[in-house]
Amino acid sequence: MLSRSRITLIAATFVAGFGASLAHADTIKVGITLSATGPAASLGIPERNSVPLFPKKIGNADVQYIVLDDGSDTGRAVANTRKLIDEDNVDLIIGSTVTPASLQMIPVVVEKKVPMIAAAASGAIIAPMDENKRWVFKVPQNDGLMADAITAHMAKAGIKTVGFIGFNDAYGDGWLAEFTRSATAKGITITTAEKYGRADTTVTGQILKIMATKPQAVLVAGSGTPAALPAKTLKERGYTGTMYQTHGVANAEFLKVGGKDVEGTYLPSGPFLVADQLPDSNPIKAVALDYTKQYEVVYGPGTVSTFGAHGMDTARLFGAAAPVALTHGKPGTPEFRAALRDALEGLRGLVVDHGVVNMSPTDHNGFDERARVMVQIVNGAWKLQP
Amino acid sequence: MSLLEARSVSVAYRGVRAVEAVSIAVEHGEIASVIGPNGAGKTSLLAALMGLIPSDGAVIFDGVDISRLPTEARVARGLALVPESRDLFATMTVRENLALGAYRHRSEGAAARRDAMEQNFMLFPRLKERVDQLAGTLSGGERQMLAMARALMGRPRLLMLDEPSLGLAPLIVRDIFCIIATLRDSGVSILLVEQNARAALALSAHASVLENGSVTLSGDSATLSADQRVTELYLGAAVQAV
Amino acid sequence: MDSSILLALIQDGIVSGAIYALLALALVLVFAVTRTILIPVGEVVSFAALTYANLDNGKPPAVLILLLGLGVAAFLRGAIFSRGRALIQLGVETLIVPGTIAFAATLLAPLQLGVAMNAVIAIAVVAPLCPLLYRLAFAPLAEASVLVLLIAAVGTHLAISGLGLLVFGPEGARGVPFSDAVVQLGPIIFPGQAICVLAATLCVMGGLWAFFRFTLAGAALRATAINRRGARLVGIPTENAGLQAFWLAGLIAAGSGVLIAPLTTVYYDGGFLIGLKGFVAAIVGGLASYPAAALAAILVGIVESFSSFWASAFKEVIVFAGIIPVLLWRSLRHVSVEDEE
Amino acid sequence: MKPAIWLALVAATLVLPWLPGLPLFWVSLACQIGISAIIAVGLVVLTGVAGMTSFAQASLMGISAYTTALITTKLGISPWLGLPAAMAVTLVVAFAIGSITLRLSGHYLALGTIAWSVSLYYLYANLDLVGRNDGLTGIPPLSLFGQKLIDIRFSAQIIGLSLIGGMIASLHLLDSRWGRAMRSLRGGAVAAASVGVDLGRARMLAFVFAALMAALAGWLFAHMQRVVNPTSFGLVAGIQYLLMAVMGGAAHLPGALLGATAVVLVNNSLQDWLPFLFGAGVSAETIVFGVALVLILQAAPAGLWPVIAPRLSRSHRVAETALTVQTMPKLGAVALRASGLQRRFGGLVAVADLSFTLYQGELLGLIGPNGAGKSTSFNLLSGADHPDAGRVELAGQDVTGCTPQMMARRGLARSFQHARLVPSLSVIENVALGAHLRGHASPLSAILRRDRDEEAHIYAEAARQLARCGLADLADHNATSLALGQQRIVEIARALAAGPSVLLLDEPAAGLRHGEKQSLAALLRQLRDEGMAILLVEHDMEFVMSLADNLVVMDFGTVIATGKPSDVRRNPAVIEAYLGGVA
Repeated sequence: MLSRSRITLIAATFVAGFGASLAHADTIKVGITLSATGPAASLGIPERNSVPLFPKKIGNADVQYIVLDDGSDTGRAVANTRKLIDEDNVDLIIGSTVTPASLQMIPVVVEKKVPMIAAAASGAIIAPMDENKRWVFKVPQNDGLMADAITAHMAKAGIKTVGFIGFNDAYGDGWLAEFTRSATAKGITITTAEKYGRADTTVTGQILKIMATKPQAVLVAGSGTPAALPAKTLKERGYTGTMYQTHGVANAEFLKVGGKDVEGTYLPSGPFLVADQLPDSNPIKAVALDYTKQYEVVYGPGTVSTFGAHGMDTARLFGAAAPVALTHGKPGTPEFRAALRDALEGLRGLVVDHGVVNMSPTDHNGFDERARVMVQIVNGAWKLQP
Repeated sequence: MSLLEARSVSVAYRGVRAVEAVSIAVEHGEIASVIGPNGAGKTSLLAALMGLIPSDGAVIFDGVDISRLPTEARVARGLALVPESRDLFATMTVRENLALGAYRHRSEGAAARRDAMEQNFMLFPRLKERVDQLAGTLSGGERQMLAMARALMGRPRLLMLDEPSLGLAPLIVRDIFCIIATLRDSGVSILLVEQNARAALALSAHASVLENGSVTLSGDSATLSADQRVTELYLGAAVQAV
Repeated sequence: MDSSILLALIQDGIVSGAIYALLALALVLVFAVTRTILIPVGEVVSFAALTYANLDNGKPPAVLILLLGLGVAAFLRGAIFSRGRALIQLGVETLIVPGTIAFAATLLAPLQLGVAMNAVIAIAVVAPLCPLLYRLAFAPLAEASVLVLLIAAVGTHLAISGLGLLVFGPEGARGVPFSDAVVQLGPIIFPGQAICVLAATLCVMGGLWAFFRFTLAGAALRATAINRRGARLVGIPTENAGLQAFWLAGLIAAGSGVLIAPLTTVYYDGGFLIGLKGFVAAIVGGLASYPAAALAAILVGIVESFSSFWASAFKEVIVFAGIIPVLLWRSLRHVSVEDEE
Repeated sequence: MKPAIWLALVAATLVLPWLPGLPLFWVSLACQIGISAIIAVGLVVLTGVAGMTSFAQASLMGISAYTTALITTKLGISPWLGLPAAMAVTLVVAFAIGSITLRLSGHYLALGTIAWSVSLYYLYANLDLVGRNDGLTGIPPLSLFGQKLIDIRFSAQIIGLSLIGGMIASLHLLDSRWGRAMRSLRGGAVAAASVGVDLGRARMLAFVFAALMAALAGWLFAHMQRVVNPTSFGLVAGIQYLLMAVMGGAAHLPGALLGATAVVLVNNSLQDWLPFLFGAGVSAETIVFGVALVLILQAAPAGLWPVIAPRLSRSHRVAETALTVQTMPKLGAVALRASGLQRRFGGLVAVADLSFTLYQGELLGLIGPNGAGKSTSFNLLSGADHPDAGRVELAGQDVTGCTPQMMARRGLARSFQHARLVPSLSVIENVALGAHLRGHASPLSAILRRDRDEEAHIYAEAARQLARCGLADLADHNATSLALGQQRIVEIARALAAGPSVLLLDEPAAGLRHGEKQSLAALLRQLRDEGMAILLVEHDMEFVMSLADNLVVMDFGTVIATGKPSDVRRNPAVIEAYLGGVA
């Protein structure tokens, strides 16, 4: 199964790379650049792993996916984008995994008038909407949406003071900005905002600083296993307040590394993370479980992650918009690309792994509250909070 | 059979042939010398004999072809070189330098090393005074002595000396040449490479003249000393004091 | 800031500093003998930490593939140039030793013999990577300039960290502490692991000091570092000296990796920054003096700890900008007439 | 290179991107290569030529990119005005960074640049002014006559022209008196200082020049990408540029382009064919790239360029007339006077008490047994070392504590016991380095080629001194290919090219053949007769006895005898101490 999907992919790459002119007229080419190596690899790898599950045919048109790795590096992401557009003549760009890379890709896709679906989180990629960002869409939930979920939860729990510690990169930055905005609106005070590095071996200094300000709760804004270190240090130093994490930690490795130190932690997440706990009435449940099943057939039980689901969602947007676009022009033409962009912007009520999408000219993410849930870590597992 | 025989040794260095098909021999228990002006290829020849730089041709030591062996294997067979640059371990003490000189006998233990050291101090009494001083702080003459003593610690069968008199005051040069003679008398075979042709010819039994990478003259030293070409070319430049 | 925070920060800084100190020692050693700035030392730390952390799942360590692969590659590369006894030695070092280690590790890992055994296995399977890298990448460049060796080290780092991603995956892991004991001294808490780190650092330092000071093998290594030609002339096989230095560095770095594995989450590429700080300490210590490097490492750890308390966003700025005056002071004190190439 | 070749290159740059049928992606690769190559050109000057390893070029590039991004987005100024602004800001910052960092030597310097690189990265990432980690977006593209040059082919043209400009500027700079000074930093710094080259300025010049190259690249980058954020300017990027320069051949300008091309193309093509080898799910690019890098370095440690191209010898226009002969001070005037010099090293007294006077037109020999303190004395007199007590006067002025550069400015020149020639310069260039202080052209005028007449005169002077020393036919040889004795003579020629009135020679006869010694003696006599004051430290008794007018004999750091050679030879103290009674 795995090998066959690889072969398909390789064949697609081959045709794309060496025989652009040979390609069938009704072939939609999709260029993908993801961070399969480098600091964001833990997000990029499951995203890339979802590619073999993407639709191979849309209507009568074949779809070719050309996957490149940008190593979490902006320069390579931009070069990949140019390569995909100029060399492979793709109709859609998917990527990248990280925000800075995605931001730098925007001028290229705008110049070439090729729509782009980013798999990075920051709201800055699609907002404020302007002439350039018209061409850009984004699948992960805006940080703001998630931040609002946390502050709402805090307000309900009567938490008035929060200490913040986040990555010293675009992810931590974006979260600090959104969380500050949301907390201020709810009258929650941020006692101190600390930064740490993904590869830091100790955060004792930051944690001591936070604990000196005596907050009722602490929010850790990091992604993947590195987000466990502040939690561990907090426990080690005897912190007893409530702990929050962000949706960036939603994978199995985090639970494993965090162990008992992250027990009881709250975090917002896409509903995908707890799809099996959703009520059957929730339309997301069926979509999400379907993807989970497909993914785990290929990669083994327990391997699926929310990041892979973001990857899948890019294909779901594309899969829904492409049939509309095909009625407006042949793949490979400017008309088709413009139509694809318009169709993406016109998506309404589309159910994806992480929520329900309602695009609009001002909102190219399209998620509402249905795209987030609060989750608590209970007994080393994710537990949906009512 | 000669102790050391170099057969048609050539060295190419950065595309320039520094040594061209040189053949020399050192007999058991004698001093052989190679004389020649600076840049003639003397140092390259010694480096090739020692295996420090790649070379063509054959080097036979005590009947065995050693020309493919690495330097440490040649040292283990009893070759030793005191290079022009001394190559001491500058930030180690005199004692440590000497101890490392006996590296090839490292299995013999510390006591044997101490005895060997004492023997060397008889030849070079000044080193004994400075035994705990760092090698880098020694004067030029003392460094030369230490370099020789370090080589002798390995109890070599053939000692090769590259310009032992270079940069030394006449008084010390005289001492050094005395020591070389003493060593010969104690049974060490010596290959002496010198610019100071007069001194070298006076000491050695056989000699070769190296010019532009080739041997132009060779024979026993007495004959060479009388050779008019040698006299004109080199003896005019020799240090007067010896 | 009260005194308990102050003490906690100092303690935290010393523990980080101890790890940097170990790496600084390894870097100084390798540089002194081979003039190579061993950037991949960070990967060795990461790999050992990840291997140690993963050993509690009872499976043979994944890094064995890398060990055997590099061994075969080193053998093939070396086999072109060596024959006879050298070839046998090469075969032993690149095939038999890694093979035996791999065999033993495969046998022992599932038995779950406890943290001490896991630590030994992790060090035993990761440390030999270092000498294999020496054979593959650096020994053929022994005569090249420091700059070229540095770039070769960068290349090695890239290749090895890429392999690390394949072997270990992108996510971090964390090891079981050696000791759960907590020693309370007045207001300061000393977790058992921190004490282990400090004790191990002191032992390694003492051991290295004794090795270099009192053994002929140690003296030979130092001699090679001081004057390579001189070392060859007294019969020291200097290529082996490079190999020895890489062996020692591998052991030290792998040991450091095992030491930090329980302290923090380690990633396949997480060692780079740790190695960089060890490098900072090594250079501040002059790339020659072991005690100075160790002291500088502790200093870096403490500065880092305090700046993460006061201005965490600018921690790296403070640490790295802060070393410039120190460098200036060192550079002015150590007047070199001619820059080394 | 000939102007025609440059013109052809310019024409090619303007035409090639618009070639019909040329895949656009190739053009964008060329842009990437071009921008990298511009930085690598700077690194060739800084690292390959001047021997200073820098990891901070990407950070300096960032300063320029952020500057132009800020003023064009926030102030709405034309991107074209962004260039001078970005260059100016980078210049100031580079100067500030350089004045702190360039005092570092060797590995300290390399680490210093790492420190700047990491620090600046986190500064960019945490400053609101430059948009923190997300950076600045919406940077306008370059425009011409109101037309936005958004097409990548315009970018390719502009980048290509910039690269050509940068290469020409580098070539011109390297082929000038400052170029020689920068080359001397690698392996010949001490010698250069002895003829008055201001090493600090030469280092700063190389650093600032490389920074300006990075600035040019940064400006192009900002307006081509139209988005900037810190990730492009971190340590990893800095390492990447250094890697390009080293892989291409850090000592050669074309190596910069070659290295950039190789790295970009290899990276790009790996993406194409690696999936066929390892399957699409494996990211093996960094692995293969790392292995390839190591293998290439093992095959070609000096980089790729020297493998594919032979070493070109630089040709120089030589004027009819040399530099004007400088007037010598009056015959018999005091040239150099040492009084009561003392120098200790720890407990060891190297020089206890040294006093003597050297007059114009005198040849004075300084002799003594090994360890008598001759070398230390020589260093004290030439400014390489400073006395603990006592006084050195040069032409009546107190110069105690002066640096070698200051000594050179006051007319003193020296040779070295171990010949110190600049390895990357030819024989005549080494001699021309000696005339550094006699030229006045600034680096800028060198870049603009306004220094040609002066250079021709300097080369004429160098040729004259070489001929005088009997080495005219070796002028274009590589300095290090000469025999040791000849290298010593080149040093004397270099010292003479400085136009000195006092000449200090450290064992010039060591390693010379008999005939060579005789011609050296003849040259020294001639110089003395022209009024030069010469101090000769020598071991070769015969040589010095027959040559010197007067002798100073030292032992244990003190003067034990002075006088005419014939008297000294008979002095019992000298015989005892020096010759051990054998002479």
